Amino acid sequence: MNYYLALIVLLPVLSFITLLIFGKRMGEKSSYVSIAAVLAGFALSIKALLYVMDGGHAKIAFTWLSIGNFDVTFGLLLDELTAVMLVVVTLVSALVQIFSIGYMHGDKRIGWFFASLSMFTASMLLLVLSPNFIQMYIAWEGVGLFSYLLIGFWFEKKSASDAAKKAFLVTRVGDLGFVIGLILLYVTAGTLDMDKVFAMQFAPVVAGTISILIFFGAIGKSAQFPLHVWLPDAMEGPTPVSALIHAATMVAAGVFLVARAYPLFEQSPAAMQFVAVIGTITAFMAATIALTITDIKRVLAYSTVSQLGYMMMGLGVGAYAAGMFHLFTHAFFKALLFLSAGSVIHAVHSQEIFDMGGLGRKMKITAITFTIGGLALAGFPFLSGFWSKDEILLGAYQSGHMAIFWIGLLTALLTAFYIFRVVFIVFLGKPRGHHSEHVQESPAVMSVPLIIFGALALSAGLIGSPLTGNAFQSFLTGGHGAEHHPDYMVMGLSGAVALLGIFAAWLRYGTRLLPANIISKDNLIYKLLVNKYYVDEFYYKYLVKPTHAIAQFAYTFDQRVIDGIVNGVAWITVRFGIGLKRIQTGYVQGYALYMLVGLIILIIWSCRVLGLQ
Amino acid sequence: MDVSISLVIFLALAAMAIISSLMVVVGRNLFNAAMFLGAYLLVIAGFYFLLSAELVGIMQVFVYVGGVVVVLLFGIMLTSQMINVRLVSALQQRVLTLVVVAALVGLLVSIFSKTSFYYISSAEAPRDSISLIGKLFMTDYVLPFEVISVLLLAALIGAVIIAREEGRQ
Amino acid sequence: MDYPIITMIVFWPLVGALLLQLIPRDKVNIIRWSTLLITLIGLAMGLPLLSGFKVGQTAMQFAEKAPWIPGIGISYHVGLDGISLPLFMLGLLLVVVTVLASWSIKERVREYFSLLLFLEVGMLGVFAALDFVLFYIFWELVLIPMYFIIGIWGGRNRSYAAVKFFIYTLAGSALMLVGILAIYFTSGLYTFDIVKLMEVGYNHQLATFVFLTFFIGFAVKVPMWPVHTWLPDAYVQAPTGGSIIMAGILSKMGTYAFIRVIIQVLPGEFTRFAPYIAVLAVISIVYAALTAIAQSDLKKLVAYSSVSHLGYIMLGIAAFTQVSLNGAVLQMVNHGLITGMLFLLVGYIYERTQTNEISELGGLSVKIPILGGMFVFAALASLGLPGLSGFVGEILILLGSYSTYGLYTIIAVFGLALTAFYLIRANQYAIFGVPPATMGEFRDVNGREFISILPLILLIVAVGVYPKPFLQYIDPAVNIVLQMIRG
Amino acid sequence: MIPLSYYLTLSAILFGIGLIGVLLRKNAIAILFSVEIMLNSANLNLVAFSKYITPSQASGQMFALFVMAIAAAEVAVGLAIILMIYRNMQSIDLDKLNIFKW
Repeated sequence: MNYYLALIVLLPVLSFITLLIFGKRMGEKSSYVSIAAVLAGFALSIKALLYVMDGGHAKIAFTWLSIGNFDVTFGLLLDELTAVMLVVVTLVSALVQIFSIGYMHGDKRIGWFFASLSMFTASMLLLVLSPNFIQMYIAWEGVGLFSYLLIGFWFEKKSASDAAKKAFLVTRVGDLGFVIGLILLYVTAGTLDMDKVFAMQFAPVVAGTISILIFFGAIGKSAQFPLHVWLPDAMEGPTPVSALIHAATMVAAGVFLVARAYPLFEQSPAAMQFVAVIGTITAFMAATIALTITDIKRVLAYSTVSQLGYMMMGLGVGAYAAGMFHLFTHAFFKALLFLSAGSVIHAVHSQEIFDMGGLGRKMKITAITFTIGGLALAGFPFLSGFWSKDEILLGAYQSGHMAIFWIGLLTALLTAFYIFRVVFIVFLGKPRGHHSEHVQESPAVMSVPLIIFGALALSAGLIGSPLTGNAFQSFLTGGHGAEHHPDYMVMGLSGAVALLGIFAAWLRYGTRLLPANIISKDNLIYKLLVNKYYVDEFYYKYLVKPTHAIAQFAYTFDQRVIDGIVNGVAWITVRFGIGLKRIQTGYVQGYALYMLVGLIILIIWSCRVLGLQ
Repeated sequence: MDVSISLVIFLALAAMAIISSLMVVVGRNLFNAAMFLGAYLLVIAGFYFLLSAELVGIMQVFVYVGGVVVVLLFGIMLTSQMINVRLVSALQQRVLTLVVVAALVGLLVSIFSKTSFYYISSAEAPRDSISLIGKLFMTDYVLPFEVISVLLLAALIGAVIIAREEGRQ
Repeated sequence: MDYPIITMIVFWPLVGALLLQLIPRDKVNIIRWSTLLITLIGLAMGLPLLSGFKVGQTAMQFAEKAPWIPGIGISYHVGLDGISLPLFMLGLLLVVVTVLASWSIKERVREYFSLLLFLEVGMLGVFAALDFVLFYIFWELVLIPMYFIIGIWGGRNRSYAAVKFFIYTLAGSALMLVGILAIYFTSGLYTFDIVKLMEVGYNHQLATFVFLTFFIGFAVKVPMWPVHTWLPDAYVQAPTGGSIIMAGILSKMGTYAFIRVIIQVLPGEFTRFAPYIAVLAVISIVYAALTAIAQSDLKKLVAYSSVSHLGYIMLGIAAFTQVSLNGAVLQMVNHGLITGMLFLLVGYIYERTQTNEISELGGLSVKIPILGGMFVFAALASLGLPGLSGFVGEILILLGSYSTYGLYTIIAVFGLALTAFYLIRANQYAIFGVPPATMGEFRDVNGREFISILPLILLIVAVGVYPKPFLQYIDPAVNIVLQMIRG
Repeated sequence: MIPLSYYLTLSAILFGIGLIGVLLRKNAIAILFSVEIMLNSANLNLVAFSKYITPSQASGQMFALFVMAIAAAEVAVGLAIILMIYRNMQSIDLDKLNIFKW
């Protein structure tokens, strides 16, 4: 079994190396190498999942580095959580890469695109499989690196390279918390191996600080409240990248981290509370912003931020399995939404929803898949989104976090509203602007993955729903605590909220019944939402600008003061030299006089010394 | 009684020495200065006789008055115009030098007056110093005697080479 | 080892330099290839050192001791241990890389390469010397060729930079000489032998004074915060080869001397002043990172970034825990490789675009994709991207220093963010983005340049992916150093 | 009998006068004159000591003789130098000889 695990990770790495060397020459064909690697990986991860389902665990370990009594062992660890993530990552990565054959067709650096996609998948798999916090951190940054390279894939575009820079730096800030957390963990626990750490019992306050610091890493990577600014800009990257990285896998890494370090988090209720609150704030805030966005990909970006908030909320309120289940389903329908958005953009060559209109008639498959994705996201009853979101709300309800429960419900309503706002604008009504006139359906290679994702979006929810006795949750939590009786009241409520949202959206955008200017442009709340709560401006004004100012001050200080002192010393010595120079008057008898004075002083001094005086 | 006579002679000689040396230092005319230098040297020779150092006195007359003064005269004639040579530098320079020299002389005199020299009573009869000096030259001071001859030779050649007119590259 | 291997390696470049003089001045290519051959032979002679090195042994290995001026107790005593061996090998490697990088030197080529070989003797000597006088001689020996390299082949105001570099470092080492003599006279042993002084330790009431002289002398060389202003000028004005050597190895002489001389000979004083060193180290980190952000000149940016990285190494040393010291020594090697590579690439970019100004660069990866890609790789390694060697060193230093200086480590971690900020910014403006219209066409990396960069990349990845083999050399030596402090 | 201190004071005074001559005269040869004066005052001192302190050995007189020899050599070389300076600079006025000026 260990052999397969190693293979899952190594295959994409091999494809990366081959593409790195031969990528340019292979051009379009390079996609076959990386897709083959990922599909093989998918098959192996299914095998791993089956192996784990009948109770097997696996662990490979080798000492990566040892200093005195501190040794760091790397390796691969397989348990339920990993198995689930393996399947999700490999499947989504495979489908997205198939999709991008069509999407990226004709791009001259397609070799490099597939190389970095496969290496991204490899580091994501490594992250999921790592048994040691340092190895996880290495994979964590590896994932961040390739997201940086892929966002900035079209680096000729200034906005793309800016977005890449922003993404890397913001996640890096988050990672600082993670590093400090690791240092604290090392100092208190003496080791960074996960199984040893989880076996230890820490004082709540220590466990609390460590887990909150580690959670900072998750905030950065999963674009939670304070550090969410980079994800919407990351849409500058190609759509398949957004689908794979910024919907399904990388952003989920933060949630995975919290899930993986759950034993640590559980030891301090304060940390759990913190996670839940941050999750809720992010969910609600992102949902509100999504209402006003006109760029189709950015709407989906904010929706991802909001759904991630949901997952964090789930984990925070103690519904560990529900959070992971939502991650599982979200990966599929969000990837579906992104890819269908991609095929729309591919056809219309614009991302503005108001340039699109009435595409439903011409792009049948994309329209259907997008709607399915929308329904799943909105939590339309009996679809995957509905079950996973319901589980989280149930978790919040049962654990008594009533405030979080009601905000969650409100967010679900907003989610339904903003996604169907996009659906109605883009697919119904008459075509706006010249873009959407001559539009035809995307080629098969792009629509097949859409269909597969559509099927998954429909069915994935069933696994964890009460109908099948919450099989997913019991698998994850090893049986105990999953068989809670289905609470029809919460289920009914969340279903009703979803329908209400869709209906409101239909009223507003579908039928023009409600007048366009219900919310006038200059209304305060509207302005607040359009400017995304001014978070970007705040950061720029109170973080970026002062850093530059301090940097400039430090440089001038360095130039003026310290260099000044150094050059000053040189200047003084020169001055001193010039001063002394004056004595050489050239007046010969003057020298004789100096000698004479010297003589006299000498005589006087010697008299005193010899005591003659 | 004879003490007072030698004192009178001493004072006379001392006065003449001081006057002649002042004239050399202050004299406007270089030639006159040279003449006064010769007079000064003779007075010093007189002192030597007074101090019953006959050989030194004679040597003084021969070497200094005969040799050195004549050579200096040659120097004057070869190098510069005789009369109204600008002698002394600016007032401020002069005052400063006078002050310093006076300080030095005062200092020396005060030291002499303080130190009690160990007198040998003058009663000892002065033996003829010439034969003594001759013996000393050949016994204790033979090395310096040889060295001084080498030195004089070197000075002689050196002076000739330095002041040579033609033949220098 | 029966034959004196270290002496042979150290003085072999000297022989090489003399051989160079036989080649007529205008045969430029022959000179270049023969210098490359000489340095390669030097490297080859160094390899048996690695295989012959007995990992666990505590005493100095390959030691050679011969009376030199017995009257005063000066002996020619050389040897290597776990800390000096990696730096010794780094020196050998970087010189080969520098020779490859100096192909663009056009005028007075023979003098340049003989000075470079002369410099190599000095460098290797410092790491191998175990006698204070010998140590001091090699320490000074390095200054002269470096002065000429900056002064003659440097950039626009090279003479200012060369003079500043020379006098600054000379003043530092003059102080060091005072310290050495103070130890000699007051230690009661009347010997300059470092190993003997190590065993005895030196705790005379003059110890604080001696510590200060050594501290300033080495701080100038590292450089640490207040005495670092010679670095930007010297690194920027020096030719590519000069900057690589200075950044790669000369700064390591300072940090190495900190461990060898200050910790091992003056342990008592070191523990007393360690917090102050840590403070200066942290200031260097943050201060240099901030100044790097304000830079518009790529080479100056790399220079300031190297001051910041050296700050980390000093923090690791000042924390003197087992993990942090290991991290510091490993980071010394990493910094040599990474900053060496950065200067190498900046040099190659300068050779093509004739400018270091970031605003005038831009879009390099469109024009010269391979070189651009490598620069991105080097920048990422420099900001400590996990999986590359920079990260391993930094994480060890941070993990190790926390237990001694909690707050300083946190600040150092924030330093990481600043480092990421200016390096990514440099990447984005210089490498990515749209190439300015004025930029002409350039050839991409040719064979020679690629070979000069390849060893660095391989080593950076090797140390990053699997640091265990490298650390097993360093760990036992660090153990001995720590016993000095605790013992 | 004239006390020794009289001689000493006299020679000190003469020495001072010679010194003034050296320091103030502008003509090189005049300086040589003054140097001669100083030397002789020293000789006087030596001979006086020889008479009063060591009448038996007359070492003072020996000294005086040697000083005279050296003085002669000194004048010779001094004059040669002055002649050369005169030839080069057509003047031996001391103020012009300031090539050492910075």
